[in-house]
Amino acid sequence: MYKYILRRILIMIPMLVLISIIVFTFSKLAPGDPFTGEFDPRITKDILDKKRAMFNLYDPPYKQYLSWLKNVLQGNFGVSMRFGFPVSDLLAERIPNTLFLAITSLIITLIVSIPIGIISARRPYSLIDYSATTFGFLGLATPNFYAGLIAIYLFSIQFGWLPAQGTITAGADYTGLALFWDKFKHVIMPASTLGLAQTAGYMRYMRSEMMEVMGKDFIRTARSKGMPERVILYKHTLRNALIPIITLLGFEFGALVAGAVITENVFSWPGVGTLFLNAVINRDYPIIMAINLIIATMVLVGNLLADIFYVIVDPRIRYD
Amino acid sequence: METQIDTRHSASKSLNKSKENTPWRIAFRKFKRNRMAVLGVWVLLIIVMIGIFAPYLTPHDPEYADLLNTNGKPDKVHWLGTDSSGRDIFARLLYGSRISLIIGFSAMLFTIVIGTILGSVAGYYGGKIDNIIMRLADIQLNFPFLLLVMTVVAILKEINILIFVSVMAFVSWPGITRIIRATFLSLREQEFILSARSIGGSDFRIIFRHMLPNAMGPIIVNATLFMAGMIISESALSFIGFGVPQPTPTWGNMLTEALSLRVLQYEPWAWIPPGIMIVITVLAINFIGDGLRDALDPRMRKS
Amino acid sequence: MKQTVLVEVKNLKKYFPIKGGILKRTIGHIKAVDDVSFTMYKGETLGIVGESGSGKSTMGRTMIRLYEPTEGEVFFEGDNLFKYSRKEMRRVRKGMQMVFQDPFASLNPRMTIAELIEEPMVVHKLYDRSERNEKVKELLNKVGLQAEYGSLYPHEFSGGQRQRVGLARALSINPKLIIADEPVSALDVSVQAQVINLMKDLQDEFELTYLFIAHDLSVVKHLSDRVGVMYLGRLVELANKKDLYSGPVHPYTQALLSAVPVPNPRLKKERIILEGDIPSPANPPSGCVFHPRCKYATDRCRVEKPLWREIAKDHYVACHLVD
Amino acid sequence: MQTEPLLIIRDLKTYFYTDGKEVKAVDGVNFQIYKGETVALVGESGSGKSVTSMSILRLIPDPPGKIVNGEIIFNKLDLLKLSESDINEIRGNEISMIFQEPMTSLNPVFTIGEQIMEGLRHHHNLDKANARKKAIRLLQLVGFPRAEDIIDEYPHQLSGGMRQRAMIAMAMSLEPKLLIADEPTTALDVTIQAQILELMRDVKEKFNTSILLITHDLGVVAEMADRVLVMYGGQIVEEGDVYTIFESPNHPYTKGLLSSIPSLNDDKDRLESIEGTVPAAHEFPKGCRFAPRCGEKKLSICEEKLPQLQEIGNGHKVRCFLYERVEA
Amino acid sequence: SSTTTDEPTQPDQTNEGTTNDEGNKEEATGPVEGGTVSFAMFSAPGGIFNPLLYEDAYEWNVIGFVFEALLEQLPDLSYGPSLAESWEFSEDKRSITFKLRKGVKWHDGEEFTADDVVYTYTVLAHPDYTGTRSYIVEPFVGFEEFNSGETDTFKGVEKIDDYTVVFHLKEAAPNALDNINFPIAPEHVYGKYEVKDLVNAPETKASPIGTGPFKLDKIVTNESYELVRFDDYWNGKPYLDKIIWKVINQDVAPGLLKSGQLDVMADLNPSDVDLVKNIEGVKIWETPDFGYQYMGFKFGKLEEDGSITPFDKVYNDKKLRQAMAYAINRQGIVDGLLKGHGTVMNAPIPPVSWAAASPDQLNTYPYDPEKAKQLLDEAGYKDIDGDGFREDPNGNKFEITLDYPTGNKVREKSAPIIQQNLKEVGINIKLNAPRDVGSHYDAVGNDEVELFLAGWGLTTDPDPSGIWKSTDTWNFPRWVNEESDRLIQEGLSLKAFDMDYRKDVYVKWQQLVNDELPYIFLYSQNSITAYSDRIQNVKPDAFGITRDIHKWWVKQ
Ligand SMILES: Nc1ncnc2c1ncn2[C@@H]1O[C@H](COP(=O)(O)OP(=O)(O)OP(=O)(O)O)[C@@H](O)[C@H]1O
Ligand SMILES: Nc1ncnc2c1ncn2[C@@H]1O[C@H](COP(=O)(O)OP(=O)(O)OP(=O)(O)O)[C@@H](O)[C@H]1O
Ligand SMILES: [Mg+2]
Ligand SMILES: [Mg+2]
Repeated sequence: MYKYILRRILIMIPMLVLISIIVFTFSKLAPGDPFTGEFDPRITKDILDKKRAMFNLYDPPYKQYLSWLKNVLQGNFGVSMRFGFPVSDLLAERIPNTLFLAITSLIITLIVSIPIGIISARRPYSLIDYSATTFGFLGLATPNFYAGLIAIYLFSIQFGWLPAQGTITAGADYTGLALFWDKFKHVIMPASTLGLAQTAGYMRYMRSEMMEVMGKDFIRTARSKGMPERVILYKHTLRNALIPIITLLGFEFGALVAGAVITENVFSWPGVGTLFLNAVINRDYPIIMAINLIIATMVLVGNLLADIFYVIVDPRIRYD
Repeated sequence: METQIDTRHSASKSLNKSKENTPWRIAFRKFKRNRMAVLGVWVLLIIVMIGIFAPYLTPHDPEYADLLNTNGKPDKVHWLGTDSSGRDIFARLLYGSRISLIIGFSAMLFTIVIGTILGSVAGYYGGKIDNIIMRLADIQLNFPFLLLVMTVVAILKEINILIFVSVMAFVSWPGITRIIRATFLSLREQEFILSARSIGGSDFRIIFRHMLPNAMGPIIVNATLFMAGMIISESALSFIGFGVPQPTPTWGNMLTEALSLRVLQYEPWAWIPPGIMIVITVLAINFIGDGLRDALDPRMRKS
Repeated sequence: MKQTVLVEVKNLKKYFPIKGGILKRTIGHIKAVDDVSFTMYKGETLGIVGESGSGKSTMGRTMIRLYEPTEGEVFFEGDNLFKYSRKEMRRVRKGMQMVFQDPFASLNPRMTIAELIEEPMVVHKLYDRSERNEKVKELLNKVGLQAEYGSLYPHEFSGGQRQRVGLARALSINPKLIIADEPVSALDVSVQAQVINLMKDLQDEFELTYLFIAHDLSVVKHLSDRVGVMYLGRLVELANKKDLYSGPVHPYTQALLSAVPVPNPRLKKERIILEGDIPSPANPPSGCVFHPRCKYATDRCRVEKPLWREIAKDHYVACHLVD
Repeated sequence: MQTEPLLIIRDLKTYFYTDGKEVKAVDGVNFQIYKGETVALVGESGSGKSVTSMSILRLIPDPPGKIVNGEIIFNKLDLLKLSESDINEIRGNEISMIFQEPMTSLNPVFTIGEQIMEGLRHHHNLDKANARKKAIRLLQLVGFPRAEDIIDEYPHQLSGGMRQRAMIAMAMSLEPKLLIADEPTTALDVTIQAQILELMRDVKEKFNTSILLITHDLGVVAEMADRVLVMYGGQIVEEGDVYTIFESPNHPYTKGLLSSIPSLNDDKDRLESIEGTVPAAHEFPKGCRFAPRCGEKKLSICEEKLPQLQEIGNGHKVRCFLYERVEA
Repeated sequence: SSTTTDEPTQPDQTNEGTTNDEGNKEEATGPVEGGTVSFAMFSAPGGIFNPLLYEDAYEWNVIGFVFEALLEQLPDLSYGPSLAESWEFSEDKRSITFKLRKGVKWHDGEEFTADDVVYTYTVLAHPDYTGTRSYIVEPFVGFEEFNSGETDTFKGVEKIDDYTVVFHLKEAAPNALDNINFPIAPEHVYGKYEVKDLVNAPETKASPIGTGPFKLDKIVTNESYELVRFDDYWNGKPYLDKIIWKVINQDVAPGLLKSGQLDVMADLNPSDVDLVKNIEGVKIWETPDFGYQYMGFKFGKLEEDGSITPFDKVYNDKKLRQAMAYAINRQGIVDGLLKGHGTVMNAPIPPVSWAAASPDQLNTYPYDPEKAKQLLDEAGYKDIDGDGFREDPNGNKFEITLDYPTGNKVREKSAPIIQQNLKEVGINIKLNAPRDVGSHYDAVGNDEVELFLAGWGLTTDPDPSGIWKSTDTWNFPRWVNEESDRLIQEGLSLKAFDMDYRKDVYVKWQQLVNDELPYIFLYSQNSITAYSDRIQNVKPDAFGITRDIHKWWVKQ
């Protein structure tokens, strides 16, 4: 197992290199550079050229890439051309926020979708099932920026229950439990909107997975042993139904981070999504590269984690 | 086991109604029994009609900006008011169904074509080709969709619907490819494929005559769901400024154009209609997809 | 009776790679067929029995190159099949056809019966359209189905009827050899007999040669002239039906025969109950593959592979005990 | 030899409702099982064997299935009238089942031990350690020399035969009075089948359990059964002790069946065969369900009316007009 | 000189503004101490809170209350004292002597002295300086020598004593003060660092030390920035306890204003004004802006060697350009898209500037399609083939491509309207899909477009050099006109120290541009601020509402 994980991690390296080459090519293909949009006429071309030279923008692209790669191998993601700060500092500010958002979203998704999925699988074509289905489809069909806006309108402005923007209350200086509660109130709305489609999807998926497993022979075996319904549902069925869900989860992370671009925008959530959006617009390629690399790594690690979880829930799978 | 039993009713009985018993017709009958799916078809049909006959349904040009009447309230002339550039929202809604459906449909078609070709080649031949295609897909899957579209759109000098759609297809082929490959992989082991090979059938024949028709189920189902997803994606891209540019109306950019709390609260006519159209269309397509899944899924043949 | 040789299989091997790890590298082999040699004569039925996973299907498929062999040669009417290019091979397939075990999976559900039966003729560009139609009707009649059934789809048929369609399809291009891979195993008992009878009739009429694969020893006995027994990818015994059933030599054949339940409540026969389970073909036991379950096994059996020898006329066996 | 039936089934009807069709999977089945005897239920695929057996423990999936009529009296209790929790007390405890597919009948994500112990702990309130001890004993009983290891292994680590033995250990763990074995060896190889049948005989002797053995292999029937029930089209068409059925079968279907099996011992050139196919359960003929396939002796009434199961002597019952003593 | 509009700039402009509630009714109770005011900004600051290095307007939002310059620009655009009590030009106008204010304390208690001034301007000229503001000191004597490393000291700034500093300029310039006024950084804090490391100094990223009324106290990065009052502020202890800048989505902000989660919001969307106006307890302050939007024509290509190769385009014909100006409903755009919160522009100096030509001095090109058609007919552009579009005088089809960037929503919306307007008079415009700002200006800068939309944000001085001289990099149209160049030069001459003379020159220049139309000037959008009436003592002016923020107080 450990050897397997190690191998998987090693194999990520060439993948990441390839990804970085592609991203680099893309960002070099895009016209302009971070200084194109900055044309304060008092800032003469010479000043800009000096800055461009500072970032080696006049080197041939392959050289730029190689020096970037060399730096990354030494753990240095370079300096943002736009902000002048080390990219790693910028990311360190934002990644925790995005992770917090994404993980909360994932938790909400699971907390909501799995039980509802189970209930609708247990009573298919019941009122609950139909309501869940309707909600599910609505969730799938509502663009999440709109869901976010409507949520802000309702819960923040009309009812005043939840804060609309940011991660914590500015100037409140909460500590301990109050801080936690404050953060929770801030994250709940963006996290739910971010996970809206996922929640809906998982719910449908859970339902069909549960129904499928319920039809399996071994459930009949468990029934024939006189196991109560509760045991059959939560022990025998659920564990099997969760297996494919876990695979999905592995892929989910990348999607969440991508979706975060939009949600972060609506909720002014200071995460990597908005940073990335701006970096793309500004051609701040050290940031683009770093974020892509990190997302790719997260996706790869997500897949790896999914595989590891897989082993935990499904004894049929063994890696060695 | 049940499969056997169900089909055991003697062939002679069904002789006279043979034309009704092609596998497609059976699926069709099953589909017809799914009320939500049929409703979905009707709704979609109506929306398509709206798109086709838009010029006859409204006298307004959806791109004509009347600067004297921006953010107008609904009235007898502009049934749903006007947008911030003074364009008739109702007209944009009607014409928008054209563009949104065209985008959804052609992005889906592009993707399906790429996905089917790559997926079937990978699934049928396996080995090195499979490995290469799947590695590519893995790498591609590592770029979240939105991020990739953003990057690609930023590079391109010009965006029109065709290019937009190609970009969407270009970044979304891996999902479909995987599904089709998986279908082909499992089909490849089926005895009827071996049988086709044992009579000396060529690869071409096997892929097109035997495998593809049997893979149509998953392909169609995924195609519908994918189309729904594309309509949503277009609106999301519009939101971050990478969608189909104005003045071309799409539901997505209509929705984002009307994106502010003011509009949300005081000008519901500007956002509810495109919002509802997106939701209804996506719902309809999803229901159709669901219905198709049930109708085409061989596992469901039991009953 | 001296007969002409139709097929000669020499040292046929088929290993499936076991892929593992993320690189999908080959980390081992399933020795599905491991050094098998035998001869088939024109017009005979050679039965192959053996337990599940012993490599019967793989052998049948590799013989006609549905799987590329790992090693060995197969001569069909004197020509080495493995020398042909893929394209030539497609042409040669005319002479050898296959009937599959699962009547539900072996017919393309999206084609009509007529299309299915016609397809081999289309592939080999035989006859024109109307001739083919005629031929399809004729074949349907031959296998005992009404000609009108041609326009129906497989799902509208019962298992027995489908197996008939499978036979008609195989017969449509006048093959010399038919490999029947458990053609009746999936059928109901009362229908099984219909198909077996039909196969016999067709053999007589078309001078077919059958390789008849099954795990039901009584069915094999009924249909075959000679019978081979497979165990873990190898042939352990091959002989005339009479010799094999009345005087099995290999301990495995003996156990197999004794294990068959006989539909006679009064006959309480003495069983050889084998210990243990069949090992995995991925790492077969050393020496004689049967030795872990063989109560006569000696030290020699554990280390030395027994040779495939003719111990009596037309009676081959691979066992150290018969020296 | 028998005194009092352990299980009595009266006029059991189990129907399925799918696609607007009514499928009469089991349509008026009557029989008894006595203590300590092995009753074989034979019949072709789709004849309703499994549905009959699953009806006993009320394992019919509802929807689409429903037991529409009948009584299932076990130990003077009508199982069909019990509450869900009461029937759970019977299941596994008094009556247990093993199924045809050893590959899919065990939950792949739990160890063999967990699955055996689950029943023990639930029904007998054993603690973990005792349940484990008992499970190991059971595994040894079904012929696992390394029971201590096997108990912690997962189903996929075992071969088909081993899984079926584990299933038997599980079924016997609570020493049930009745064991229902639905085609327990169909998926297994002959040599392994021999092991399992041997084991079932052992176990039966040890616990004096009655067995309802479902199979379509007449060889297995001849070997194992005391009494035989032959099913066709959702009904029992013939019933009798094993010798009667094999030596003097009366129903044309039973006869046909017996003569269509190739035997190791005789060398017929052609097999007798029953023409036609088994009718689908939703389109039975109006009269006798075997009538369309029945050979020479068919009477005109056969196509008109459904014959009743009649006793024609010493526990031998047949559902055929040829043997109907009292014309209805 | 000028800056781009594509980033909001720090407001430095003037002129009368309007509020919806004229005059602040002072509460009878008088000012009380304490309270917090929260400001909204729509994008997170980059995070360089150092006056020497900051890059974007959002950063300035935060440190604008922390740092102060030598001079303060007054509502009438003239300069008044701040850290410098007085200043004096030499005879030749090439030296300026600043007398610094005594007793000014940095936030850490240190005394502000001439060393800080010298330090600030020396860093800007330093060879290792990583920021972009070296242009401030470029006009200083000795810049080149110091910047190239030839000399160790910067001769341009000279400390006379602790409270006297002299700036030496290479040339006299009437707009010198405007060019050189710059926030002063403390030497005792930043002097510890090598110039090249300044960007990573802790005092750059957080806890900057300034002389202003508020200290930056707490940062929740990219989210909120909390300033607390500086008790020893030289101009009097501020009343407010805290000012919090919050990063907030622009679409959501008006709602938060309503729910009281926000007190001040600048850059209100014109279409939201009516909504916000109706919110109880919210006031609106609206003032014209120096920035403007335009549609430019590309006349040529700027070559590597600095020369310009002219293009041969239909729109080289002045009549065509003028016809286009008549054809575009610019007032309609202001009324429809800006809801009237803006003005139509006709020349490159916005009406709010003291140097602006009055409307009667210019051709205002009112919306007049008929006039446009007439001009086009006269110039020989006629629809010959009857497709509704005019052909050029040679009878060839013509089509002009219009490029525009995303980002500014109103500008984005105006592009299709321009196309539609021009179509109505028979001019065929091909609208390229909008591109993000970077790509757009890359294409514009590389002269790869025909028509393009863009905008300028200007500082208060009317000097157009930088964007209007033929050789300027930012002369996007590549418009070459000797007369224009001459007038621009004249505007900076010694004579131009006379304001009236200078204005005359600029009026002439505006008339020239107004006639030649290398741009079609579109509109100037007002800047609109909404703020809570909880805040007392607000003195709105052309620069917004934050002047004398230390005198603000809130009703508890
Ligand atoms: N395509 C394949 N890839 C990998 N392994 C295979 C493949 N086909 C068969 N095998 C393996 O080869 C061995 C022999 O299989 P084969 O199907 O030939 O056995 P068989 O005797 O026909 O069994 P059965 O009676 O179950 O059909 C088995 O262990 C099987 O798992
Ligand atoms: N879940 C179900 N839904 C619908 N019909 C069913 C279901 N289960 C069984 N049936 C029907 O009941 C009839 C009897 O099936 P049953 O499984 O009892 O046959 P069997 O005799 O056990 O056959 P086999 O030998 O194949 O196991 C069949 O016609 C089948 O179609
Ligand atoms: Mg096989
Ligand atoms: Mg059954």
